[in-house]
Amino acid sequence: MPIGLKHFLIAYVLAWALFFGYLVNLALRQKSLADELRALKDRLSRPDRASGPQG
Amino acid sequence: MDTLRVAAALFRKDLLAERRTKDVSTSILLFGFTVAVAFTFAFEPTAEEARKIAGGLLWLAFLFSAILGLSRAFARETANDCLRGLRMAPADPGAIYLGKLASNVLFLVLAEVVLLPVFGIFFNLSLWDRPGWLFLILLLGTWGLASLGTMFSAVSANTRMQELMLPLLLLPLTVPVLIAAIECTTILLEGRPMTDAHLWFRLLVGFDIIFTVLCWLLFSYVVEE
Amino acid sequence: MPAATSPSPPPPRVPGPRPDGRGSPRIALRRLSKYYERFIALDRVELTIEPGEFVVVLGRNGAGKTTLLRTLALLLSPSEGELLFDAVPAPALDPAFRRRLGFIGHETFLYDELTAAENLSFYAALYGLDRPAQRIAEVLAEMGLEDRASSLARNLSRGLKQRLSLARAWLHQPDVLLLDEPATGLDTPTRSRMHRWLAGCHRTGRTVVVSSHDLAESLQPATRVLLLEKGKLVFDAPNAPERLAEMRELLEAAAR
Amino acid sequence: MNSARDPVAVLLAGLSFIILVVGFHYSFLRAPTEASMAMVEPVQRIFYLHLPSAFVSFLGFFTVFVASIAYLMTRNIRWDWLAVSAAEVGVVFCAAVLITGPLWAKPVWGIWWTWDARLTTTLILFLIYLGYLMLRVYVIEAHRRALLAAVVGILGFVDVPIVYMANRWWRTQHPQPVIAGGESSGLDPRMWWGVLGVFAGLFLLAALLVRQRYRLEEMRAELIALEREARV
Repeated sequence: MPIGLKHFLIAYVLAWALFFGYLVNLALRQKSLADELRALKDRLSRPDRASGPQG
Repeated sequence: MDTLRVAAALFRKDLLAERRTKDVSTSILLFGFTVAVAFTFAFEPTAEEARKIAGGLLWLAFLFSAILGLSRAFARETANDCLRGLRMAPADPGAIYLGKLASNVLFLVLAEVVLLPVFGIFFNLSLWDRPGWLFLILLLGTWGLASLGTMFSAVSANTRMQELMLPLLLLPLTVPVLIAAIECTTILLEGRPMTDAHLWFRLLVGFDIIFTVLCWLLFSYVVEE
Repeated sequence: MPAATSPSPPPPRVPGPRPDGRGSPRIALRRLSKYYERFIALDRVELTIEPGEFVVVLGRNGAGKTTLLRTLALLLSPSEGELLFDAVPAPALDPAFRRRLGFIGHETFLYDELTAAENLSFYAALYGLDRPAQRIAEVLAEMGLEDRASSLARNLSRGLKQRLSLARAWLHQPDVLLLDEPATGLDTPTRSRMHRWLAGCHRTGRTVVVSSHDLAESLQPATRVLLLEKGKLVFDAPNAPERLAEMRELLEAAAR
Repeated sequence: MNSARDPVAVLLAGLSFIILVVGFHYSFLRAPTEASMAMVEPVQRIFYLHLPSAFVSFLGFFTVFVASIAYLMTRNIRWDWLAVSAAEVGVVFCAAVLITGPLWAKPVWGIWWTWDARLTTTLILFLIYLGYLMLRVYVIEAHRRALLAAVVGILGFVDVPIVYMANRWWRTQHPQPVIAGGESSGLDPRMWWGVLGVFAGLFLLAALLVRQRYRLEEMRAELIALEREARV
């Protein structure tokens, strides 16, 4: 009957949740930026819009 | 030397402006006084306890009022875009830092000297037994707070949320100064020989010199646009 | 404010000859750009200003005039490209070089809580002038501010502040005067007085760069006219009266 | 998602996983039980996550310091991207240190927290770099942000040893609340294998995180440059 098994589990679970949470957070942020980039590139490659409002 | 000339000019300018408006020193004094009063409600110490904790209370009050005073002092340079005028001066911008630091240390120490008797009365402290040492502690501790404080008041002037950024940056970095100044003050108040504090004095002097030189060298990046 | 309201005579003293006979520096911008995140303040500006030119920079608000002037004053570092003074890149210049520049921005750079004379003596100390008291008296007289020497900067009118600001920038007799919309908020007599004074500076061989969003106002003494539009230098020509119509058209097109 | 198409990220993740498995194998099964710690056996193993995390976070802050100096010297914005990435990852690992520490201390020392030099310095380190990240949030313009952050990154790191010294001297002058045996005192050499293994694994994990965070900055810059060209 180990003393503090609870503490041990909590520590490991929390630490790994933190690392993976951050990794997932980064991936999500990358994805939304990538979407934004793609949308912008699409809009720029379309000839009618490419020249923009000042053309 | 250009640096010294510009720093001295800025220092004299701050003295003149402060003599006229007194806005930095009044804000420090009023705030410090209010904190002192608030502390008396929080603690009702016996004379002996008071000697133990008064160093901490004193420096916390100085720290909070310094934060207030430092941002007011830098606001003087940002009004009317004066900082750009200063940057036109033919010297490294580090000179601006040195001048500002000198006037900040002076204002803070003066305000602290006025606040000390207030604490002395409120907490029944005998502060004036060794005035020379007391003044040395005040000077070194305040210089430490102001060295980074002047720098960060310029840093936070560039941000939205200035009022938040200054304490957020300053507090963790000045922990060594606070510890050392509090320890020195406590040793003084408890009437112990000042040789007990030599380690702390060394730390204060080291901190002050390291950060004054570093901030002086790095200041040009803070005001660069 | 007698000097401001009366159609004033030419300034009492034209700016004197250069103390040490040195010339103004030749200023060059090489594909210089300045970005603020998405915003392009200056877009690959290619420009050489010869010593002694009087340049007027036109353009509507947000066209990049302020950015250009601040860049020339060494207050802004470009995002791309270079700025050269006499072929020396700006980052390599000695801080003492700033002595040769005088700058007037949108704001006055004056301390409200100091008097006019105190402001000037502060700046005199920054520049390490030899006989500051004498020089301050001279400059105050030149700007018609003698009787305002002991008023707080806070209490001066917009026009007087602008003149004091001019005195501040002129204190150390720079080789290059950079003025960012100096005429804004001034009444016509003060304005023409200022332009006459600038023309005087120009006659002593100094380089003057003035920005403005009003075509008619500042053209007379200019030798060269630039037009900025969305950060681009779209027009650059000697100031010739016969091209006035063309310039006006461009400026109006830009304003649309 | 994104990382699936990125061989370096996959490699880092895979290596990190393998080394961590080996490291924890050593930590849990091979390392001997310290005699004084036998009472609190499983909790003692928190140490194998705690200490390597501390190493990694410190390494992250050191990277911020180096990258900040490099940015000021070269003015290459990529150093700033590295600095912010390392700072964020450092703060994440520092948070792990601050979470696991008290969870270890409670059963072993009987208290959650003690103001000993190492603990206090870690906490202050955490606050300094939190301030660094906050500052970055509140400066809008990239050039300014990079400059100010670099200055804080340098000052903050120089401060760390001074904070540590101040706290150590402070503690030696005051009675210790607990018998803070100190984690590294008399560490069995076989325990080091576990610590080093986990450290290597976490280091690779941190490298992966820094890389992904850096990529984020890169993409953001690309987006801004495109928007600038398009004048949107």
